[in-house]
Amino acid sequence: MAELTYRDAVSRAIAQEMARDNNVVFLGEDIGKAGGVFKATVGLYERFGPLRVRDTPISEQAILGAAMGAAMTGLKPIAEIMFSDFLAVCFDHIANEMAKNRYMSNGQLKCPLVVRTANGAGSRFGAQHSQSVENWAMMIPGLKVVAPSSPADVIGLFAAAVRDPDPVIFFEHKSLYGMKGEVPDGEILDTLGTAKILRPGKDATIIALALMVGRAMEAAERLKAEHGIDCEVIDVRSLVPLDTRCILGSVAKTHRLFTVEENPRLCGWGAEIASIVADESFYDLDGPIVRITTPHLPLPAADNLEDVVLPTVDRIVDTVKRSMA
Amino acid sequence: MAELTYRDAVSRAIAQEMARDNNVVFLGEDIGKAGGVFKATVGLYERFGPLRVRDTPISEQAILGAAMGAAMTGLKPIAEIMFSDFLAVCFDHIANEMAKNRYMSNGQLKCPLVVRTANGAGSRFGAQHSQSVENWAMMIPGLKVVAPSSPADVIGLFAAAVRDPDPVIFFEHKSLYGMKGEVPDGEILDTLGTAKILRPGKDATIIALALMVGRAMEAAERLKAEHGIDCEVIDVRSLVPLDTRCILGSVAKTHRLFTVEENPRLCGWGAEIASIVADESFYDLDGPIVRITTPHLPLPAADNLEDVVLPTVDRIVDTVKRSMA
Amino acid sequence: MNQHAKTPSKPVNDDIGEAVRLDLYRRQMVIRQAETRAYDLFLQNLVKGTSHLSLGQEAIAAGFAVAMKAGDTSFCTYRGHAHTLARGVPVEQVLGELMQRDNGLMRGKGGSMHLTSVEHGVMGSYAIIGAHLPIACGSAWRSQYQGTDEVSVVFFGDGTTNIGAFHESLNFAAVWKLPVVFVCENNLYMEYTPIKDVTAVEHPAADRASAYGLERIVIDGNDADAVYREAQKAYAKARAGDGPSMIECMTYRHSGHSRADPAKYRPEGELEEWLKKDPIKIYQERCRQFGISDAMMAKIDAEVLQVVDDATEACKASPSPPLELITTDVYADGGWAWRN
Amino acid sequence: MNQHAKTPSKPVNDDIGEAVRLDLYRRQMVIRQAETRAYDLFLQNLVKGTSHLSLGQEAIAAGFAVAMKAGDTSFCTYRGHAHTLARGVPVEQVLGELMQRDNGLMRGKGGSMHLTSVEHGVMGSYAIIGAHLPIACGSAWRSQYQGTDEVSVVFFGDGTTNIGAFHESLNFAAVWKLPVVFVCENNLYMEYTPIKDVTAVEHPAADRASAYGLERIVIDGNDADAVYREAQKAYAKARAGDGPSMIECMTYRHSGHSRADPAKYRPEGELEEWLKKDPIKIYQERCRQFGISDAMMAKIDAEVLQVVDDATEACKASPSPPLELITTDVYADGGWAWRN
Ligand SMILES: Cc1ncc(C[n+]2csc(CCOP(=O)(O)OP(=O)(O)O)c2C)c(N)n1
Ligand SMILES: Cc1ncc(C[n+]2csc(CCOP(=O)(O)OP(=O)(O)O)c2C)c(N)n1
Ligand SMILES: [Mg+2]
Ligand SMILES: [Mg+2]
Repeated sequence: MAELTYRDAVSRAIAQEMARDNNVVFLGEDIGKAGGVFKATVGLYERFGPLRVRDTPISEQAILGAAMGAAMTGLKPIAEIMFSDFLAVCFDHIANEMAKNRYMSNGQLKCPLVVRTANGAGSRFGAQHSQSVENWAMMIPGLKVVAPSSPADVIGLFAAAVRDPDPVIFFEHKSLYGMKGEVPDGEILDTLGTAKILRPGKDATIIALALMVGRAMEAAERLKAEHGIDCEVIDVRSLVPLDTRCILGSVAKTHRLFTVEENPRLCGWGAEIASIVADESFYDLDGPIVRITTPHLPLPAADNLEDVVLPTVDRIVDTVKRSMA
Repeated sequence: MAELTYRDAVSRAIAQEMARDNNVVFLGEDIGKAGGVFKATVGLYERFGPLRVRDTPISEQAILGAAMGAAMTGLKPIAEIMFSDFLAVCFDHIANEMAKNRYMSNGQLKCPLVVRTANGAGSRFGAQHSQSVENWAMMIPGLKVVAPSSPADVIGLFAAAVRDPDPVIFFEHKSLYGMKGEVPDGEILDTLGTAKILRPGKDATIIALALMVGRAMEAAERLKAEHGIDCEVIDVRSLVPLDTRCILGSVAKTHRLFTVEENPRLCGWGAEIASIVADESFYDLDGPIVRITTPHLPLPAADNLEDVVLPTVDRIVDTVKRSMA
Repeated sequence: MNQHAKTPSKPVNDDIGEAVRLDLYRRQMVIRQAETRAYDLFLQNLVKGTSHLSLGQEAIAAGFAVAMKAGDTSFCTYRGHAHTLARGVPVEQVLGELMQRDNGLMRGKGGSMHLTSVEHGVMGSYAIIGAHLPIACGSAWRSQYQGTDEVSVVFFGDGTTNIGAFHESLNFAAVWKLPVVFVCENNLYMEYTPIKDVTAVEHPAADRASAYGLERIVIDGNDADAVYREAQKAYAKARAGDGPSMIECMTYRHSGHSRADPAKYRPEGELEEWLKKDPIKIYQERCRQFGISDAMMAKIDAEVLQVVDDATEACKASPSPPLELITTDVYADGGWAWRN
Repeated sequence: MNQHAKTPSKPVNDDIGEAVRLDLYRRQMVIRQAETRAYDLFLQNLVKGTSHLSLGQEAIAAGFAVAMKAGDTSFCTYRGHAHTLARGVPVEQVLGELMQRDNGLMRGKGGSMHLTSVEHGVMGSYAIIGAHLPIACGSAWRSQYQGTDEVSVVFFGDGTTNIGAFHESLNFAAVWKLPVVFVCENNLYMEYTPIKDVTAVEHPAADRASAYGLERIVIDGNDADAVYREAQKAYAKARAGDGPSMIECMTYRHSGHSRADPAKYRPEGELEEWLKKDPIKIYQERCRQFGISDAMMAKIDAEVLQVVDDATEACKASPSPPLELITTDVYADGGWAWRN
């Protein structure tokens, strides 16, 4: 066991997989010699050399296209898209190419790659560098979508993503890079498609992802301590595949569902989960399904505005309390 | 009143707005001299000339960027993106630029433009030319999103979109271009953000969009005739702004909700509506909210496969009947 | 031989040789006949969805394919029937896909715009302009990384040179010195708009080669020998580790952009001019020049016709794909489960 | 005057004139001092979010801005403080935005990467590489359509030349003969990676001009006179209806890419070499050559310092933006309602 930052967990995860398999290669902007703009890839260039860790031009379509072509012909590329907002400049390769080539070719083509990208708000960067865009990937059939909330999950889920035979979009949260957590020694390998109940509870289920997980946990503690409401907190971790068994099981027990989503409201991942629960667990529900999201607007830059625009612990507590009253 | 195809309604709508306002300009690939690959823009080049109807290179980012820059400085551009799947190659301009410039500039910048695009399946074109991607736009704060289901709605909603001061993504359905419908004479102007109850009913609400509207209507007739289930059918028409008043009002009356969505399931527009209803109308509901969607997979090309992969009248009837049993 | 005096070039030494020449002839003929058949089947309402023929552009597909070796990869567009056939994919599977039958190359799941045969090195056909250029770079990167001498060849049209992915790919390939060959088939039109109306330079690919430090290459795309020679050069360069090439091949499509297009936007007489430069005609004359008899060619034509006829019958006899296919191969486990 | 013998050029006729020269000097000095102040404020933890300074690149912003006239539009990047200041936007509003105060140009809603002042023709700063090039084309299209002689000027870095939108925009502008001027500030680096490591040609913009039928132009971006002259030429061409220009300006940023960057990746001595070519130093010598006294310059410096000091105080005194701002101006009605 060692304490590691989420940032260092990223580089450890990449190193673990590169050391294990020579076919794992890594490309992106400023990832090599410079160690990445978030310093999450420090040391990889030195350890694995310029043939496996390659700095690219500012050409996101070339980055993802190259990753795809290499994946289709035998490598296991990891591609970095520096900020998840930039998935928009290479969205054709995300949505129309890597997600569909296996299906369109009737199973002839494969595409085992990982696109890792820094997602989410909290750095006062403004509307084009702060978005939570997990739903941009979740809505595209053929992709797998992961967003870890802790250093240990970063490593385990990343390893699973690299070893997975399908394209995985791996969302790292910018505001978690500095987060510290205990991480077991040795190889770590987790399983895609598994949610985690981080806090058992009996009164309501709160589902969260990435940065929102910590806030949901804190809110749950406060709800218990201050209001006697005992919430079960689930870290979804993997949006595709989605661990509906875990979610539906929890709702069957608590009879109430809340989601805590960093994304702007419309068509967020929580909408999908809400719709699944409102269909399949309708008769388990004792009250409304409530989504706690960032309001549906672009993000402001200023610190005081950014601080309140995302779901806060206060807002989670208030919303759950009011809704459970 | 005249009978018009949906295709001809598009060109009539563009002509109506171009004749009315000299600042309305139109650009896209093959839209001018050739009249558009769907023949939906025939005659405009001849009528309005090469300065207002401009053929472009295959440069979707340039098309949308140019439309934006012109909109920001005084024109009211209409940009065609030939197939909605291609929104992916210019998604940065959709998601990060036109949607956000007003907000980021604290209201200084404006972006009054319309992006029209051919959406949806039914032409046996396969996975890269058949998608229903209304949710790609709906999920982005700052956009307005429209998808008409009839020739008259095409004209009225298109006119409203052109005159709207915000960026509007206007989804035309490929499989409706040949559809005929009665259209009033003279200028037609409708209102964004308004849904339409096409068939009143008391037992359940079915919400549909674009190509799915006709199927929902047919299913409703059959449900009534064959199973005595009286469905209210709502054509959403406008996803943003969303006419939640109409939707919630209907559910308050019928106590049941079904969506019929052409999009692959995850994070479709119906998920958002389901989540709103499961929150705000929970106590009105008598049973599960059920979404009838295309399964979450890329689209197959073959006619017999494509025919059953989208929600069919049979599937709607079966699903509603079973769920209401 | 006097009646062939107009033939562009008549080398004294035959650098190509009869075996290769017959191969070039045969592959062009396969494309010509299979695509002509596709057109007939379309008129009979048996081709579903769209289709994009390369009639008039056969020499490019044949020339580049004949110069390839096993392991080399092709990346095609929606107009990829020709390139797929040229790599030896059976006519039946191609026509079957166009007819969306169960015997199709992808059993009807992909459709005519996505012909793929990994077994033959055809790593997909791509229907969104420009997307496959960077993907071809990736395949070339893999060759380079693994130290093989395999080349990736990517085909695209003149109109594709104006999209962003073109630019990113060319720069990327040049900087990484990737063994990839960019083949621009300049048939003068994007869908319906003349390329010259929307492009800043006369030769949309070649006039931009210098922007990537590459040599400016424009060739007669209707002369299979010229194509073959240029392909050999570019492949040799790539295999030697000397990086990418871009080759602009001048050509013309005899039919419309897609099955929906009667091609009325063309100026009068243009098609007729190009029909005089029909690659099949040119190549028949070339063959005669090098002593290949009309009888030999007629024999090939007949063999090809037999293949196409047999394929047609097999396709007509093939059922539509089974509905179970809908939910297969979304993911590598063979299924489509996005949840447990 | 002997000590100034190294000065690059010493025209006998002063084509620029004292008024313009003083203007060029002052605007460079405003940028230098305002950005230096921004850096100090950052060290005091008063700049929130990120910021991207143009210290060392001032001559480009000043030269292009001075040559503009009212109605001309500027499109900037995240590294747009300089261009925004150069068009006359008050220092206070710029620093206020960097400090995310209510007196900021966008009241803290946009942040340092999106400086916008429509009133001054600054039509936005764009933080996603390449996105604003086509947008500038659109502004130019509007000028052309309305028959005005307004020019759109778009600034971007060397690294931006490798993204797709660059290519699409250049071709588009050339084909439509748009009155747009593309200004590449080649400061040798993208974020941390040297541009030469990732680009196929030496001059990432100029060596590609011919791909769009444009003239190859590389200038000394640290010499405000050279920049001003080239700007005038390009604007005149655009106003005359003769289409776009692209100008590559060689320069160097003195500090890191952004506030987070100590710029350790630079080879030793590189910064020192470029500090010798500091645009402010160069321009001070130039001014002296043309008879502008040190005292006159010192007076300008002091005036600018006063402005910057006052601005700093005003910013420190300004509150944070009110929370109500969060839900304003998503849509043109001033609000954010996506539903009724
Ligand atoms: C990104 C994108 N934009 C537009 C289209 C529609 N489209 C399909 S083919 C085509 C013309 C392509 O022209 P060219 O590259 O010259 O190839 P050709 O069809 O002539 O072989 C267009 C515009 C597309 N498929 N993808
Ligand atoms: C599409 C996109 N990719 C990557 C980035 C991250 N990024 C911000 S600035 C920058 C470097 C830009 O270099 P250059 O164009 O030379 O401009 P400079 O910063 O040197 O002025 C990068 C890669 C981005 N903002 N957008
Ligand atoms: Mg073409
Ligand atoms: Mg730079």
